[in-house]
Amino acid sequence: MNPPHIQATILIIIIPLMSSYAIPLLGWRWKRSAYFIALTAIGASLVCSLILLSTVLTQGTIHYHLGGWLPPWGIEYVIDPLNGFMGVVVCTISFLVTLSSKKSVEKELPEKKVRFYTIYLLLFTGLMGIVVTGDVFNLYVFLEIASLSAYALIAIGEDGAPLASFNYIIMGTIGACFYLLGVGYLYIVTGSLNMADLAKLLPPLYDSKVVLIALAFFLIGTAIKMGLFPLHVWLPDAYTYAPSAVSSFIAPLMTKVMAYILIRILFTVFKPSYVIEVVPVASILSWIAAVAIIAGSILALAQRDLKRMLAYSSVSQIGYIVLGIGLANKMGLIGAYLHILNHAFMKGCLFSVAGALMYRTGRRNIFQLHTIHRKMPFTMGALVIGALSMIGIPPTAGFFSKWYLILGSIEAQNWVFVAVILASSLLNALYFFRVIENVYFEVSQGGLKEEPAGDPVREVPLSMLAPIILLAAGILLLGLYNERIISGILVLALPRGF
Amino acid sequence: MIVPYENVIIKTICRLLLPFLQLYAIYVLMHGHYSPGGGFQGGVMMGASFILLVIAYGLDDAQRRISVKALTIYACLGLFIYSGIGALALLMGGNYLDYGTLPLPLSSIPKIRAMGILGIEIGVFLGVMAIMIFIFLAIASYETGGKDD
Amino acid sequence: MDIVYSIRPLLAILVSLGAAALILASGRRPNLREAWTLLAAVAKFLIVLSMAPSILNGQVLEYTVLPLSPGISLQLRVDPFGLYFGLLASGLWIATSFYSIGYMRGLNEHAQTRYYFCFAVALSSTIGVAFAANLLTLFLFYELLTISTYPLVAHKETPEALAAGRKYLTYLLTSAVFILFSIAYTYQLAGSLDFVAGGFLKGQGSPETLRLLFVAFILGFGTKAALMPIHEWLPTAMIAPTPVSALLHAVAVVKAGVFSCLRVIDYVFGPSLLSDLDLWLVLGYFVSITIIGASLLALAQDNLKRRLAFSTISQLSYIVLGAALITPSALMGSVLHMAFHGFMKITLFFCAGAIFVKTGKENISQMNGIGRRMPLTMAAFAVGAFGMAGIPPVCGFLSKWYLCLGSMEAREAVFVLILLTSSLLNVAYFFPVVYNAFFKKEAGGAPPVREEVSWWMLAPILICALMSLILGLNPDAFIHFHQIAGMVAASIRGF
Amino acid sequence: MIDSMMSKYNYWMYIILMMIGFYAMIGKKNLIKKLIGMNIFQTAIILYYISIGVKKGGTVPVLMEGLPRAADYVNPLPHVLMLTAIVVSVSTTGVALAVILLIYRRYKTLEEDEILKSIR
Repeated sequence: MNPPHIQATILIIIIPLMSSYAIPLLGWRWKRSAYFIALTAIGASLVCSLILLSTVLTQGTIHYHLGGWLPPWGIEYVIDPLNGFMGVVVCTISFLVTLSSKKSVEKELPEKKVRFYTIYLLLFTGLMGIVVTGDVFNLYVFLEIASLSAYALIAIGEDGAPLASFNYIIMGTIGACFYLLGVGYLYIVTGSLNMADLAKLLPPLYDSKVVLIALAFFLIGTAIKMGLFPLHVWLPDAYTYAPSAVSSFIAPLMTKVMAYILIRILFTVFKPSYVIEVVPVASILSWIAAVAIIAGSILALAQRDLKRMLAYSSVSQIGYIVLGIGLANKMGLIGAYLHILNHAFMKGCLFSVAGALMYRTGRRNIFQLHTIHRKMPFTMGALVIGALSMIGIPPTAGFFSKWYLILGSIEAQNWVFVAVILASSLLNALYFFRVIENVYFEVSQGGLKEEPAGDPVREVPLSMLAPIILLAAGILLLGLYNERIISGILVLALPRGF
Repeated sequence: MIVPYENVIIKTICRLLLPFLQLYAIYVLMHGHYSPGGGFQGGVMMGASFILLVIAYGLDDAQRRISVKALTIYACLGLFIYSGIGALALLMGGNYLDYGTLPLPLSSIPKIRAMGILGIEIGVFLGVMAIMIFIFLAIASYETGGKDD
Repeated sequence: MDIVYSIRPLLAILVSLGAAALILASGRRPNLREAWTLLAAVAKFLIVLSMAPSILNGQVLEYTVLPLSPGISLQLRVDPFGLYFGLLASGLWIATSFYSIGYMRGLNEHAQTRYYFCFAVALSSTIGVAFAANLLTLFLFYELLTISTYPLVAHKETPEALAAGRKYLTYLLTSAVFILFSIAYTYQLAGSLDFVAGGFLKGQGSPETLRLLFVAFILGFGTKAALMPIHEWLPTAMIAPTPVSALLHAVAVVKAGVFSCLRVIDYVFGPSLLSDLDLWLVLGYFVSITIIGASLLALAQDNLKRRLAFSTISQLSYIVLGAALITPSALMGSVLHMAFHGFMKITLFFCAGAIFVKTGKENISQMNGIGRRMPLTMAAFAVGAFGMAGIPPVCGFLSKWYLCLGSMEAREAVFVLILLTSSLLNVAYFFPVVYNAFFKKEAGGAPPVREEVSWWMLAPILICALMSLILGLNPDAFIHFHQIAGMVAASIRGF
Repeated sequence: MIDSMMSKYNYWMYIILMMIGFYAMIGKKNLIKKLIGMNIFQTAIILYYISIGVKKGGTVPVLMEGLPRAADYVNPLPHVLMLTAIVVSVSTTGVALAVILLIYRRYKTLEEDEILKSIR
């Protein structure tokens, strides 16, 4: 019998899962309850994830056998420091974003509130499931739970949202199917689906072509799912047209969790030695990532729509994470892990700000935002902090992930990557300062003073503002305390041999 | 909009067929945990029987028999049974879905496990049935509009 | 050298950050807002001053705030050089604050809250640059300085001001890229980033690598120090309000640039490594081009502020030259020149601003006879101009003397020639201004009326001019600039 | 060569099916056709999984009297996995159909070109 703090492994999933269908039951009578149930469930998951992280850090890896069946036959949930860390990241961001979603959902989707939160919690369940599971097939199931809910959530947006969602369905299904094929190929040669078991069984088979093909399928699948350039085509439309509550939930988390899958596959299922030495997968990935960083930034420069610009910037930032993974040395990986955390905070903050702007002004065009800083000083302050972090100005969080990535690139003696990272921070500066300039300096364009119809523009309500400010403060604190996070958690989360 | 096709043969055959279909669905469910079959298959059959009803008798008639609201409750209830049994095992001190710990008045742990699985299958059955019909109704009634919420 | 742990360096940084928050909070009440500015300025200066006695006794104050990265901390250390810069910046901030209040109210500028906020943040980061104990901490504050001065440069929000702001950011962020690269590479080579008097990079890499690293460092920090040909942002940034120009030129930004250059030359590479790598002479010639070139360009400017800007570019290179010559006297001269140039240049800028506030004139050709309208202002201007040209007894003479001495010690007389030529050019571009102001008739022919600016502005002008004179006569007056500079020169090993 | 290709014919079949589905997803302009392609794609993978579980002479994997050896049964695990995959594919189809309905209601067409034209 397991003590309660071990049971948190499963509670982290079943609390949001059970709540997600409690919502429609209770929602028939009390529409308002949907938001509170969702928030409570995610809050409970957050508590569980914190318990898990502290347990993992003090007592070592947690193995949880679902239904009491031992691995490799039963499904096993494994929490190691990397998992625990990801769990806390996902829960924290989800909690803050959910907190801020109340008003914007009420405004944008007044009739669909109940179902919105049902699917929303399912998405969260899927993401958490991906994070905690230690079984490659179970991961596929959770991947599809998360993806399906994401498709549905994106489709309820405006304008081109259904089409964006459909393209996402097509691309996402291709990605998931490739992942499934990878699982199948590994199953043929090993007869196992458990990650730890696979890691034990695979090394003698590293010469086999089947294993190589399985790895290739895994890579293509996860690359599509996380929108790695040039497989990112679904991402900008999906993020742009999704309702603001959805884009500020999906943008910071979805792609990060997919990057986590990549890390798991490369460094847990396969040994680092395989992906670095036997097959140069890591270096291929890092070169693709370098292209992604530059291409994403350049595409972001060409956008006039704030959300679309942020989406392309996500494409570029995914490149950073993959670059760190591909560098496959200690500093590079730390940079990648830290960037998962930092980018989740930055994108959460920036997309929430975009949502706040939509809520009050209905505008997304960055050239129509003059004088808005007088009406919404705190929101715009958060925008500035998020933008500075994206550019990589110390002491914001974004600087430090960049710092470790540069150190990793130098350690790998790869000067092209150093140049790419540095050049991309300049490109980031170009497009983010364009926004800041438009927000803060009104005289420049002659000023666009007329108010949007309806309510006068003012600061967003507290339930939206507080998460934005917390996320912005988080960016600063993560920057200042990044060393604690690294030496306390991330160093332990590195794969063996680093 | 699916309107009833006024044909006595179809309606009659349908009426004759339905009970057997549904009975077979329940049979598949009940034997699911120790022979081929199970909650999902049974649920799909159960759902299919209602779809047949819709095709033969039209959408309005079917919706009078089973409303969207009831379907939602069935779906949620099914999933609730599933995860509820799992969580009950958790409360009894086992791992999630560890049926062996369920407080059933049976002689041996394998028997308890079998009963636990049956409970799970019933949950799946209800959920799948409701969702199948739900998807069909949602897609079939799109022309009436406003149902995409 | 005993190390004393003290929180005072952190307090010196936080006091103006706290003030910045208070300024934002009291944006609707101008009097309160400006009271915070003044209070923070005085408090900051007193805190920095309170550290002076221990430093003069040979101690070093240290404070570790938190670890930034494995092996690197956000660490503050007040050594003589840091204290020197800290004293200079915080001292001149008081003058600039008073002047700002007069200037901004005199012109009834918009967005004053943002202005004072950014000013306070900029000063915090300047002090942070001064007290940084390692390269990463320095870089952190250096970047904050860039970001916080950007709204000041673009303050007017006209298309030209915005363009200037963009140019400012483009230059400085691009240079930051070089700095970041060099810092990361230094860390990779040496495993440490802590400043050590006399350098810590010796023997840590092949000469080619170290040369490349040095070039990257100078390209990075040299942009803020406005070395030619990467100086272009500075004249363009003259579009900013005059107190900002004063801040950029005399107090914070460019001085942070040269300060960082000196830190790199003497505390990262060290004189002996520089002479091993044969880099010092190259750097000397490189900055000599700036010294002469900027002076020549200054001759061609009609806008007074632009002329002052090119003068600054030229004078900053004096400081870098002094460090490049790697002799104790030259270093002494360069450290002294940092402060002295600060006092003289701030006087000149304040005068230019005063003229603009009172008469709206910006061009030198319009300033005939202005000395009769504003005798005190123009007298102060004359003091500054004399100092720039290195004429005793104004303090500019003293630092130039040390620089010449240093070039002789380094057995490179050509630099003496360059310094003297530049002085001559200084005479050529400053004296006509003074002459025209006092001895030519005003264009309109109306009898000149005495109309000085308000005392908010006039007092800082006069005090700074007076300080330039006093420091020239007794360089140890009040705040022991001479003694501290001596300590800095003595602390560097490896000449 | 031919022998080794023929002995693995199930792989060839699934690859051919998969490519047909892939072509429809990428090449077709009609959204429903894309969806059908997606279904073919998923079915190909399901077939592949089922085929790897097959054993010559194996029987239904339910424990029976007189057949004590595991080798007498086909491998049940791929089937179980595919049961899940089928559920996933059904749900994906459901969501996709719902989205297609939304698109149709908004643009009154299912041809991608025309939709893109009307968006601009």
